Amino acid sequence: MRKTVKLGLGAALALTVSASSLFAENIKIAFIEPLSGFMAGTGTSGLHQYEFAAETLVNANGGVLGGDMFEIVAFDNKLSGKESLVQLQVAIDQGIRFVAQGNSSGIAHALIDAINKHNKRNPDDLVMFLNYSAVDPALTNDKCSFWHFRFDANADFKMDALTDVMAENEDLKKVYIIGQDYSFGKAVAAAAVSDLGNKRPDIEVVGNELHPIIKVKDFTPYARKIIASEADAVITGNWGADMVGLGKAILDSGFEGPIYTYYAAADGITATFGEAGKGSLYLVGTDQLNPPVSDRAADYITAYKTKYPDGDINQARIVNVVEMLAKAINEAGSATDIVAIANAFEGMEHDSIWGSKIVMRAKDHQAIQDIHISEHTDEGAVFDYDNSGYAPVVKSTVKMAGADSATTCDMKRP
Amino acid sequence: MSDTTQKTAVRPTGVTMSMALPWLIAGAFLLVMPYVFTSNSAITIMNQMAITIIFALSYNMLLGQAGMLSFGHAVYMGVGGFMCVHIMNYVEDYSIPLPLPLLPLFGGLFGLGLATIVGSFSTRRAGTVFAMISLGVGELIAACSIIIVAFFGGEEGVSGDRTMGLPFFGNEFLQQIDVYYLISFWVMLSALLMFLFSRTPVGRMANAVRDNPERAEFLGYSARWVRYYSFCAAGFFAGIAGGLFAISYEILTAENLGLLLSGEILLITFLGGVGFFFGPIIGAIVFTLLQTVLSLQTELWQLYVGALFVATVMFFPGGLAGVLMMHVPAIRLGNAKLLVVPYIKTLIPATIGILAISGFIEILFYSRHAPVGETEMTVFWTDIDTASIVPWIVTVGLALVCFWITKRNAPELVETWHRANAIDGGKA
Amino acid sequence: MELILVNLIDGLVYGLLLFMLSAGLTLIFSMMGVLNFAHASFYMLGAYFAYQISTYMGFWMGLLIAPVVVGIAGAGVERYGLRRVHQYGHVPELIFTFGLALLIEEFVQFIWGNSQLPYNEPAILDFALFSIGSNDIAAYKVFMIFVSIGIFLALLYVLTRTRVGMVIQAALSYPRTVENLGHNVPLVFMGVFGVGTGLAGLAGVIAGPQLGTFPGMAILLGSIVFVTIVIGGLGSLWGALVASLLIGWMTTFAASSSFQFADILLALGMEKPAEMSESALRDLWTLTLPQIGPILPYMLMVLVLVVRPYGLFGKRDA
Amino acid sequence: MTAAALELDGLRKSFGKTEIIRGVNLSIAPGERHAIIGPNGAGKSTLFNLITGRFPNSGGKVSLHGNDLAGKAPFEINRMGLSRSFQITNIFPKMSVFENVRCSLLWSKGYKYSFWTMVSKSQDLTDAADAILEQINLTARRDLPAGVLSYAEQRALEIGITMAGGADVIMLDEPTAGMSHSETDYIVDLIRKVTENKTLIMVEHDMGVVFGLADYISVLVYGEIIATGRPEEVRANPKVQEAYLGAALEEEH
Repeated sequence: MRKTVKLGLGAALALTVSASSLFAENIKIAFIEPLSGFMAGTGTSGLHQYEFAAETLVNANGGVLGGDMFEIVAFDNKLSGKESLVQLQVAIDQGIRFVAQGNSSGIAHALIDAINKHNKRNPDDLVMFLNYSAVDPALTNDKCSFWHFRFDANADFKMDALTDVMAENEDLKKVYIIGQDYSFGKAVAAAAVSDLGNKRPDIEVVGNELHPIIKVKDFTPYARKIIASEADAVITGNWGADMVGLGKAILDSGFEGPIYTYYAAADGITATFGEAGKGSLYLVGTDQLNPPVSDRAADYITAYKTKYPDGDINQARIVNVVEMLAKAINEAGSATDIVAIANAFEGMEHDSIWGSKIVMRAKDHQAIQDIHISEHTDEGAVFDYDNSGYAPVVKSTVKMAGADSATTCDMKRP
Repeated sequence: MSDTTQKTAVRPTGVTMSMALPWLIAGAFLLVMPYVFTSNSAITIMNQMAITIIFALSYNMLLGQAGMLSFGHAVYMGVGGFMCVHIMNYVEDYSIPLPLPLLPLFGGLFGLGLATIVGSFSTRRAGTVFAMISLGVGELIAACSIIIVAFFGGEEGVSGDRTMGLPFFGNEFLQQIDVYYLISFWVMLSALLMFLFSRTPVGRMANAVRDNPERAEFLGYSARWVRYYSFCAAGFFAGIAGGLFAISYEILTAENLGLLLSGEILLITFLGGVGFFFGPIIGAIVFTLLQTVLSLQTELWQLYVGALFVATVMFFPGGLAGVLMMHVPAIRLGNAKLLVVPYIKTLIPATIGILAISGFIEILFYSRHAPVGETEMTVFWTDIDTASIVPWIVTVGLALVCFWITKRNAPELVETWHRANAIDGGKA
Repeated sequence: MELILVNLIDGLVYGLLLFMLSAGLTLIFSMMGVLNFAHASFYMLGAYFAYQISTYMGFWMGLLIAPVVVGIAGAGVERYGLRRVHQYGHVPELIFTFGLALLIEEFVQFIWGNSQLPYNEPAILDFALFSIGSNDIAAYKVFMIFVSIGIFLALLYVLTRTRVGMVIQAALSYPRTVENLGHNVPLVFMGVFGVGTGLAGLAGVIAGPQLGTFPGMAILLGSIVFVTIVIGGLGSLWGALVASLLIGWMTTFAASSSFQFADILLALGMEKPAEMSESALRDLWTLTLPQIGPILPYMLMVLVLVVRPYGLFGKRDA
Repeated sequence: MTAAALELDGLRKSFGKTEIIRGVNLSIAPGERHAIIGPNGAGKSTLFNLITGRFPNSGGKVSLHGNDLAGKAPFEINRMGLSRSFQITNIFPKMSVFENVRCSLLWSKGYKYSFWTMVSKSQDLTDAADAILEQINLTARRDLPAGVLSYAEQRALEIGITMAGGADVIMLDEPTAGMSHSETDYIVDLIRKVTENKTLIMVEHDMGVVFGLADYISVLVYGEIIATGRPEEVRANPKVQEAYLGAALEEEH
């Protein structure tokens, strides 16, 4: 039985999943992610990282507000929007005010939509959404909400940083963009086209392709097309099996240039690419693990790897979420006054364990931070992924990426 | 002839108490439930159950009543739901005076509309051809949901706000409990209508076509048109379920159309039992509980659900309803009490044995995935240490002992079962 | 031109892979009437078993042992599960395999976890055999083609030249008659189920390194295999082959084409809207063929079933 | 003169290259009881299947009361007043005996595909179904699933279903096949009772039944009718004796 769910089976079966809290003094964070099904690996890994961060960075230091402890309560959303909403309701009934989610922007949209409605209809029982990795730009633009805070860089910022680096490569003449046919894939493609157009009008986008999400069995034909287009580089936002399938097909077909990706690491992907991906795969993302920026970061990773030898810190921003939430609660002086905590978040500056400064931009609740371009390699991979000897190692950094970017957010404050 | 007249005399055609009683009890039950389980999440889960009940009953109109195996029934619920969210948004944008409780009707109509189109070519044959066309159409429409963003909203779906409609007797449906009563009304109405449908000429002929389509043809009925009407009716009620989904969750996404949901409803219906009208209702309740409550308890819930399905199919092909109805003859004969003791003697050890196995699986799973050094876990309210050998031995030993007892006592149960179902019962 | 040649080869590889799955399924389907939903799950088991064996004994032993293990597991499922359910009729059988697919997926996740497995081509085949233009044709792909064709020829030999094959062929066309001829039909069923699932396992062994080894691989391929045998016609091995190749080439060429639906709309005399986001048809204007490539087989299936309910090569009603 | 109840004109059927029915001409007057006999494999059941639209014919014409049946589906033919039973019992095994009969009444009672009326509300329907149960002696089995009835009872039910719809042309395919003597007598009485004033066409092997029931007999051999006439004429026909009857009669004794 999952350790974090402290409810008795009988009580739960009786549907009285209400605020029967054994740990009333704990500040609970509802972690709503897939914990069963084919995405469970990512969900469980995120849960461990949350638990570890709460334990070592908050609770071990005496908690917040002079003694209140963080507790991560896990809810299995089965990667389903509907189930996420049911579990959100269960979480709210348990008196939980903080909801953390990040896998799938679709679910993030469903959750923030439900939270907006809940907060409007229940002004005495407010809930806050801590988005640690859903990167659809709309969440901090058209669909922005006062109750939503994003700790990851959004897809546009990442593309901005990525194209900054690409623009410096004079040999780059032709680029192929391929992605999954849904909002995120389209956002990546649109950002790539417009950023490259601004920074290097001479670069030709030789292909801009969408393929059905989680439906393609064999990526070889896409790879053939990429090679036939004589592209020098590939950009893709693919994740999971679609990333592995595409990457392997491209490499097997004899492509020599760089493949710029968002999610080609961890959860078995790094191990699967192994030697074949070396020198070809590049990742754009926040948080630098390799090489470690400080002894504190190295110690933290080592401690985590000691506790979870099969796990990886692959969503390092979780640490930032936990630390910043602790800071905001302390600043607000209350763990229940959600408006005050949200106000404390706005404009908060934080020095991340991973070396970056983080500013929570007030106008759209988007964290501004350093974005790194890493290479999949075994050289300098101090903390490897999947125990494979390989890891993304930071090659270049864009400081405070997107700090002056515009947003279409029209924040409605309470 | 006197016999016949007597028979018809005792079978009045009006609504009798015995016919109405189950419905009155169900209605009263629905009214009382929110006072027993007051939390919002409990009400949300009950709403989910009610929606699944309509959907499963609608699915059983195909599978159980008309013998059509569909792999794409979610499409009709989904399309009905999507239309309802769009209507909700129109209501909000153009201030259309539409009271919310009427919304599911529109869902039903759009479900019906889609079913009339698809049914026109899919119901020509039953069996594998129908099943595979339903799979193909389901897959096509599910794929459209990602491609046609203008209507389906892509990955993040379409959301609306149910509170923007015309207040219904002053109620704006702000809270889940308001929605609960709305859904309860619709679930009663839909279930009643679906029950009555099975009593109409088309409904009766659907059974006939299921059993023997060729014979039905030689009775003057076109099997194809009987299937078509059943299919359309099923589409209508699936659409109503979709409309209620839209009201309850205020959002529809691609998963509402997907094959996963279509497969799920097949399993739910079968788990409950396709042979009885109330079978899918039991299936919907049990599955929703497993999905929402069991999943809070263990990450392995799908393993248990899968095992439950396989066990049900292998040992109780009539589903849970079939298991319940198996006892009717014994009860009618007044022999039910004979079964009590043998049941206790076999089922209790069997249950403990199964729980012990699941405990063992949980311990195994935990010890494989737990952080290094952490060996304490809680299984069935017992704190145990996985580093020690005791819990392993206890669970395995308990399982073995319990199954041995079950096996030893099973023949007695079988024998009693035959005795209880024999006409002369225990007297012989 | 070069690209077309490359696509032909790639489509062949994918089509033959599909054939290995659909050959077993069509045998099982037409003999036992079972829509085996767990068929792709046995394919997944093949890949996982082969990975596990390859970590101890190398790829080649995995190739030899894993399909046998999968086949034995399949025969066991038939003997102790399906045979029991058989008496209840076809729908319960189908639901049984449905539940089995769920269980196998959970089993795989329980044992191997949820992540991608680093199951890769053997080093000896991990090179580009030749190139067409700048496109490499990996040696492993050629190896896949040879294995699939070998399996096809072996199947053809068994079915047309051996006694067992005659019984199976007869059972395909006249399932009831064979029973009356005194053949041990349950044993034949078990054997066919074992061989069919073993073939699926073999497909998994050789496809795992190419298409990825992860818990979702069964669902990904599951329904397309049904589509294949339905299009080909139930009970027809040749139909399964033709439909597999057809689907293989169709998806491959669709994926590598750059056809845009806007061309059709323009040809229909419609004008491209200036402000795309305002147009109700905006999704159609931007739609390309690769976007819908993987759902083309489903369209084809629906069309085939509406026009010809027994599939392209089927003789019996589906 | 009124049109024949059923008229076959040069009816043909081939399966592949084999011609099973090779030009059958037959005219059956209203109210006639006509038996078709012939050795196994003569094509009797195929002929039935051609007439009732179960198989499409390869040539020739079938008319019911002067209306051409070409291209009509079984359910359309049934609605025109032709009903049939099957050689292998063909009922609705999971439904109750009463339901079986009631379903066979629905179309003729004009319910069509209605989904706004309750079948149990219709006293008329219930009475009619019960009356038929009474007629076929199955009132005691009324609420049992049809699948659990004895063989003879299922055959009786089959006949009940066949004539319930009120068709005036009834076709019975070997109604007494596989029955004991007492069961056969029961069925023969039943057939005589329920086909009063109707046209009856039956295929039958039991010569006792044939000569007991039929007004006319046709002999079908290798897809052709070699003789048609009164029972005594057919019995006396040397061609028939040669081809079939003699052997069959020998078998009888």
